[in-house]
Amino acid sequence: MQRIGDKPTTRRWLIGTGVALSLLFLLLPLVAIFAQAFAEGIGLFWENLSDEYTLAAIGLTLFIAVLTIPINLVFGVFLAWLVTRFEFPGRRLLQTLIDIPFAVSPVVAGLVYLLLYGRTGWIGGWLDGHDIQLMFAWPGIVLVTLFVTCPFVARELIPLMQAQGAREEEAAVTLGASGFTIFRRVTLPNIKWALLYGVILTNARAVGEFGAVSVVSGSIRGETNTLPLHVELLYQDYNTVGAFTAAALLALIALFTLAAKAGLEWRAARREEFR
Amino acid sequence: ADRELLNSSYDIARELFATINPEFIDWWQEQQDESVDVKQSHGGSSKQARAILQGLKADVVTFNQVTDVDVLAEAGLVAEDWQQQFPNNASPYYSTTAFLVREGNPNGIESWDDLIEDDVEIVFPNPKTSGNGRYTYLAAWGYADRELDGDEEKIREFMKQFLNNVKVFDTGGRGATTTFVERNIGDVLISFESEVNNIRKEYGEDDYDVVVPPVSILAEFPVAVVEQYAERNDNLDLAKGYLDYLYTEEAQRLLAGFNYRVNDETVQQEFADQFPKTELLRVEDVFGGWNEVMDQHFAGGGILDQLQRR
Amino acid sequence: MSSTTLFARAASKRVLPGFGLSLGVVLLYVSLILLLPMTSLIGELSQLSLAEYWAIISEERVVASYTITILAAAIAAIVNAVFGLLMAWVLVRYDFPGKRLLDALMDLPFALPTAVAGITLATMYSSSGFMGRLLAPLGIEVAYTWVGIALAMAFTSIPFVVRTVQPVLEDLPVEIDEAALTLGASDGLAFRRVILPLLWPALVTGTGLAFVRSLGEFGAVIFIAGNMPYETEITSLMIFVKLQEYDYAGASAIASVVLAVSLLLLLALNLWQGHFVKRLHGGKS
Amino acid sequence: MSIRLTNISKTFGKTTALYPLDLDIAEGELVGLLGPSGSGKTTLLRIIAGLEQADRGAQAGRIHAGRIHFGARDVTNVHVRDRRIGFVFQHYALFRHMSVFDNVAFGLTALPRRDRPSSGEIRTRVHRLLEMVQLETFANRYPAQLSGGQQQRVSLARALALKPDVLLLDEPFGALDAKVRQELRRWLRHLHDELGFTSVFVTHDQEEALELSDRVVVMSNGRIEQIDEPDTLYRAPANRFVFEFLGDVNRLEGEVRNGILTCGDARLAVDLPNGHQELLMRPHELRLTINPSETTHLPAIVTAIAPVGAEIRVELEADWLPSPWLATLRHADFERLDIRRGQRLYIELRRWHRFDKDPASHAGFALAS
Amino acid sequence: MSIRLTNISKTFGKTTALYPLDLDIAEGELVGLLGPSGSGKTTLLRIIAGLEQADRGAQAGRIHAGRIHFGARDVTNVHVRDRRIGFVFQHYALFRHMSVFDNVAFGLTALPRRDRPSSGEIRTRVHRLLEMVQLETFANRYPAQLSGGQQQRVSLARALALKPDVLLLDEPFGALDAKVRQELRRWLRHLHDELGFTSVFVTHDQEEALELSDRVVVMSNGRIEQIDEPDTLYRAPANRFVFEFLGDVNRLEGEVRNGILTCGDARLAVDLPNGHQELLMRPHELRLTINPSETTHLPAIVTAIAPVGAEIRVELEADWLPSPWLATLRHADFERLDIRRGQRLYIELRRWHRFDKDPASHAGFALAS
Ligand SMILES: Nc1ncnc2c1ncn2[C@@H]1O[C@H](COP(=O)(O)OP(=O)(O)OP(=O)(O)O)[C@@H](O)[C@H]1O
Ligand SMILES: Nc1ncnc2c1ncn2[C@@H]1O[C@H](COP(=O)(O)OP(=O)(O)OP(=O)(O)O)[C@@H](O)[C@H]1O
Ligand SMILES: [Mg+2]
Ligand SMILES: [Mg+2]
Ligand SMILES: O=S(=O)([O-])[O-]
Repeated sequence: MQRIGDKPTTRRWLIGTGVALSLLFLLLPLVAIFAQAFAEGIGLFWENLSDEYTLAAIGLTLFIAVLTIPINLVFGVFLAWLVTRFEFPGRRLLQTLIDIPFAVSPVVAGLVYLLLYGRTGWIGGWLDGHDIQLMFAWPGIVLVTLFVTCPFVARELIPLMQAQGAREEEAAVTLGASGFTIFRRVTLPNIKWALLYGVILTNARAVGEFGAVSVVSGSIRGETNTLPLHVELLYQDYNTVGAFTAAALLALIALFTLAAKAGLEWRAARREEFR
Repeated sequence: ADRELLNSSYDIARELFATINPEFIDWWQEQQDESVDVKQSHGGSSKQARAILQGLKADVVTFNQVTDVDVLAEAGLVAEDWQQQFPNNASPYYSTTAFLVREGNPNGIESWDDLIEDDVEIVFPNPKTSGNGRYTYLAAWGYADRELDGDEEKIREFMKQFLNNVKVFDTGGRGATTTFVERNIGDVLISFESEVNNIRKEYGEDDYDVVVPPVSILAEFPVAVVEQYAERNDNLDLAKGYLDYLYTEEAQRLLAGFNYRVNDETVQQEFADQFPKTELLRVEDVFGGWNEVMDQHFAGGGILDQLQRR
Repeated sequence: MSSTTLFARAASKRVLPGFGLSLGVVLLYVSLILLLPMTSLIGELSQLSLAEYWAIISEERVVASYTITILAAAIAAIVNAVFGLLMAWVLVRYDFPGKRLLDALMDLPFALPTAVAGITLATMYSSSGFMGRLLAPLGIEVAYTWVGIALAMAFTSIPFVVRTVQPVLEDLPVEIDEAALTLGASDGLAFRRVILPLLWPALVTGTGLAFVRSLGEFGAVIFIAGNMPYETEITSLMIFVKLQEYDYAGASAIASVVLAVSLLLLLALNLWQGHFVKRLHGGKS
Repeated sequence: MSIRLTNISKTFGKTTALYPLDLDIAEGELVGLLGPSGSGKTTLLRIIAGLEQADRGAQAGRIHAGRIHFGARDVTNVHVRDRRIGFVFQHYALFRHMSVFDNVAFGLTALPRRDRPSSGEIRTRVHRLLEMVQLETFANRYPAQLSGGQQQRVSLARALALKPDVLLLDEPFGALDAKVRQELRRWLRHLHDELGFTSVFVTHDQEEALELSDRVVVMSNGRIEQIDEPDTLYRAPANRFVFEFLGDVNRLEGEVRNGILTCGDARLAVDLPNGHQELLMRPHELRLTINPSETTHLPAIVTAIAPVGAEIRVELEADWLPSPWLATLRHADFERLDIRRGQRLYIELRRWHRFDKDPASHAGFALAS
Repeated sequence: MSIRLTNISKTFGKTTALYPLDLDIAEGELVGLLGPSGSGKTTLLRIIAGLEQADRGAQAGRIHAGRIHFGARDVTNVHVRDRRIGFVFQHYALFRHMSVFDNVAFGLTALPRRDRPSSGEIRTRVHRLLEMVQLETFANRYPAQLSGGQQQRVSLARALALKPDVLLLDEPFGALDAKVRQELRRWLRHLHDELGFTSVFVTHDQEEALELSDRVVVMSNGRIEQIDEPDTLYRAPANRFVFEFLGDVNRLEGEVRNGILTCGDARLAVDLPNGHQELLMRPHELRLTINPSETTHLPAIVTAIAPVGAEIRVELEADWLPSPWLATLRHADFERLDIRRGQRLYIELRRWHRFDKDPASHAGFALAS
């Protein structure tokens, strides 16, 4: 097979440059995080890790992710089903709308929530009157996390479902299947990898969001302090090793995410070959 | 615990209150026979005030800027006469701005006019985003005002040079410290005296020297009860008790241990050699009050912006 | 509401089930989570007169921040375009040991919290950091200069170009290469005249997304920026400053500028791409 | 189950896919929908299935909405799910993640619990179906592991599992190799005859439509051009479109004067009124001779020869011909004439066809052969 | 330019796509590579083009590496770029982002500056090419705005722009409609004859190979089965594979004893030695009669009738037949016999074929027809 750029020298040069640059720009920062975390030995690393407030931050962060993911999963599936399986006025607009979180800077995202649900906001005022606290409590963190992560699942599903078309679902209808049966037995198996991929991305962002959460969290230690906020707090507090320990934890979650994604892709590729 | 108190504080006070809170809890237990718990929320002092405005239900605030409490007072969350409710303008401890220089003070920096030399690189946080930075700016201005007899033209010239020597403007005190210490940038770091001493302790007494200029500014650390919320939380007495505690000899000693200056005479004497005598200018005296300062100097297009224009 | 009846009629005889339910769920969610909060931004803005609005967004220091942000974002986007294209090519066209790991690594910037990326990059590239010390003798200063801003922006938006170009490159049939070769084209010419134009839409889209993302980036940039007024202050910092001053309206005003630019750019990208795709995949002349 | 469509039409936005049309299909019939791309075949089939909704009266600017009956039952507003149809999709639309067995069993397992057969019975029924489509041994394979023809048979078994009243197939063999296509075609015909349901299939391949259907519906541009049995269709096309669409056509245009059609140096005695005339002929309606006859003088040169199966295809050109003609000969005739490329021969017409502007007119003329 | 392949073989990993083979193609010839899927046609064509490298000696475990000559020039190690070939891809592989004009001009504009014609000359040449493929008016369109047949013609013009010595086409019409395919086929034949280059094309369609080629190379499983002219190929297939591949086949197996082949209640007088025998017949080699003849007793029942063009296809079944037979009749015969479905008839054989295990043996028997 003859392809462009197949000459061994071209090949070697391009791969070499690509690998070198990737290592420099991507791998090195990762190494730096761990180097800093272990700078003062593993003992201090452990000590920092088992700090009461670090543990609380880990707990809160996971709690937020666990709440956010299913909600955006359901939303993403409904949205993808809607825009890929039906024609209706406003379909394109809807698709553009869900890109808003990409265009909005996270700090601004936090701000708009604060303005709305904060004590002086028009909904927040009413809520405050009824002693309901959204901002500076976990519901507020969930809300902004929902905002910043809402496009991920849908963005994975829409191109795939568009490419797959509605044929199999139509076939299922002609065979008398009900809506839920169609989804569970025909659609879901076809999109499950993309769905998982969307979940992984949502998770990564939900766990790592800083700007938006920082605005609405109130940073009450042990209560509304998420892991990324905790990194900042420790860092501000001259606890560099502690900060990088928490950062290393987040980096580990990131690495796990990447591994899971790569694993999924690999599986998908293998299934593709198998077909 | 029977009751919970939330203290909203500035971001670098984490260790401080981590030390004070357990002592207070014991103290309260002794006095009132009630077990309580104190929660801490830390962030930039302005950000914390904003959060409270928007509904963060803190019972007390322990800030590093008077203006941030004023904002709460304006909104009616804090009593209007809050500065009268506790001694010393409701400021249980205070500090001033001081210099951290590298070992042996190679540039021979002793006072503010040493900072406008051409070859001096300064690091301090952005006055726009940091109270810490604002105090530094005001201290320099106050010094110049005194030395130049209030000739505004010349003061501005002085300040221009001063700002010109700034190498990096971080958003907060911590960022500036990192820049100076870990990234090895600049000849002098300007911050609260308390901070500067802490840093020296943290990063090596041998590598840095602290210089307290003969003239500087008085930085008050105001405290207040957020009455509206405390009342709602049924915590009025507890909140007041907490702040009262900060004035006890026991607490003042703890504060001094963190390099804050205090008014308790016994403690003052104990720590006398730690705090060099300095003349401390008051914002009210030099600038006429915080409102004037904010309007004239730090607002968009104000004097600070004018000075920094290239 | 008339639009409801319009939807209802269009939906009355759909073959696949779930239109009503999906539409309901999606509209509810989009309204509550996306649109409602955005109205508060408009509410804030409405407190400003036009003149005030203009004064805030055209203030000298803010304008300087636009210039810096846009320039740095543009440089980051262009760097990413080149790097992304190279990586997409290497990952799609060649096989080599470690390729899978390299591929996975491309997503790191998305998975890593930006604040973590920010402090890490600042630590690495400061004059005492590993990279800083390496570059200092060459007279290259990264941290606390616009180079640092561009670097942080580039880092956080690396995946955009790679991940948009990669699938398009994968889908290019071998025959395209072969056709060019049988017609006597050299590798360089074939790449320039045949491959690149076909990747163009994806490349531009990816670069555009990277640019938009860079415009709004705060966490990663702020640590390495130096934040010198008129020199290394980014627009997100200006918003942050306004917030510190309890000036919500001012913050909203500046945010609205960034938002408008971002949305316009996204829209333009969408339209342009639609036009391009139409030419490649049919539609009347 | 018979199918009756009355006044069915369909527009997509501004394009009209189907103009109002009626169609009757008898019980047990196998009907082919034949037409060029875009003629509306798929749309019509999907409307029968209920996968597409025909225009309502108001939308179509007409007073009476179209209706669809299956037997005596009006199914116009019945959902696909309840129409009791089996649908076979062009690209099979098999469930990729299910085994062949599960694909075929899907309809049965999707029944509401009270109607659902026991799993044992489902197994028996699926195996009977797989036997019928000769895929017993493939039950555990996945669609990706089957050839196109096998996939299509699975798709058929799946559609038949619920014993539909009506079987609808959209280009069932369109994606298959010529060889496989032919086999499957014959096999479908048998299956249909055996099980006796009513079937409608779409194709754009004339040969397929003619070979497989009891009756063929020829469509073009959203209209039905002719409905007839294959034989009739071929012999008596309703109009020029149908004639041209059903096979290769040779065209002769010229001026008729006093019973003689002239075109360049070609001459032909015809029984037609004076004026401009156009005659059409199929390749097998040409005969080649060494000498011109009294009534026909159509000289031509052989430009290409290709033996294909039992026939030889000969391409002919002449000055008076704007585009080449095609003739098919039997081997015997071919050898008798000893035809070589470049040779000059004379063409005789066994039969010709003529269509007036009037769409319903087909005039033919046949020579005793 | 003649093409000569010697000792060419190709393996992909463990699969052998081509066993060592030789092939000679004369200057100006139009040769078709015909075979079932996976038989190695594409691989062979791509090796000729230089898009694929044939095995080197060592790899193939042989001493002498294969060689490819174009005329007297050894091109074995010449890069595609420099082989002076034109290649037409099955799915056209047009550059989607270029207009028709730019596509055709690509090769010319890609020439090194010193060889490149002036832009005026390029324009003239491209327009001449577009005229040749009858697409003058489409110069400014984009590929997506063309039909499949038009795209394929652009692809051809593009391949011809550099005046290649050799034109190679991989299933050039595979993706096209039956009707368009036939037209384009004839058009290609003319073009080839006119321009006189050497052409090799790949197809898996027997009809296409037979109709289009001067000589056909029949391949199966990486080997060449036969190289011959279409007529010879059809009449004298080298082996059973070729015979079966080139058309429909009816099969009769039985025991021969004393010149009589018996199979169930079927009997047939044959001049063959005793033992098990298998006879093969094409559909047009069957004749249907009302009564059995003296020498032949092959009763069968008509199970399907389909008129297709000039012929009628009749499907026949019988107890003694494991799978149905297919006969093609002329309309006249069909009407004379008045054939209906379910009718019982007798089959006579005009001709039959027999292949021994020995690959080169083809024995035939023909009745005077
Ligand atoms: N969903 C749709 N939206 C818009 N137009 C459509 C739609 N489906 C079909 N059409 C149009 O309706 C007309 C008839 O299409 P249809 O698919 O029925 O044709 P067909 O005869 O099946 O053609 P083919 O042989 O290409 O499948 C075409 O002009 C087509 O473009
Ligand atoms: N790049 C490749 N890698 C591995 N095997 C290959 C490759 N290309 C072809 N083969 C194998 O070589 C054999 C011949 O393939 P080739 O494509 O030449 O067949 P073909 O006759 O063109 O078939 P088709 O009619 O399906 O195009 C097949 O078994 C095929 O699987
Ligand atoms: Mg169709
Ligand atoms: Mg092939
Ligand atoms: O943390 S400060 O805001 O005081 O710099």
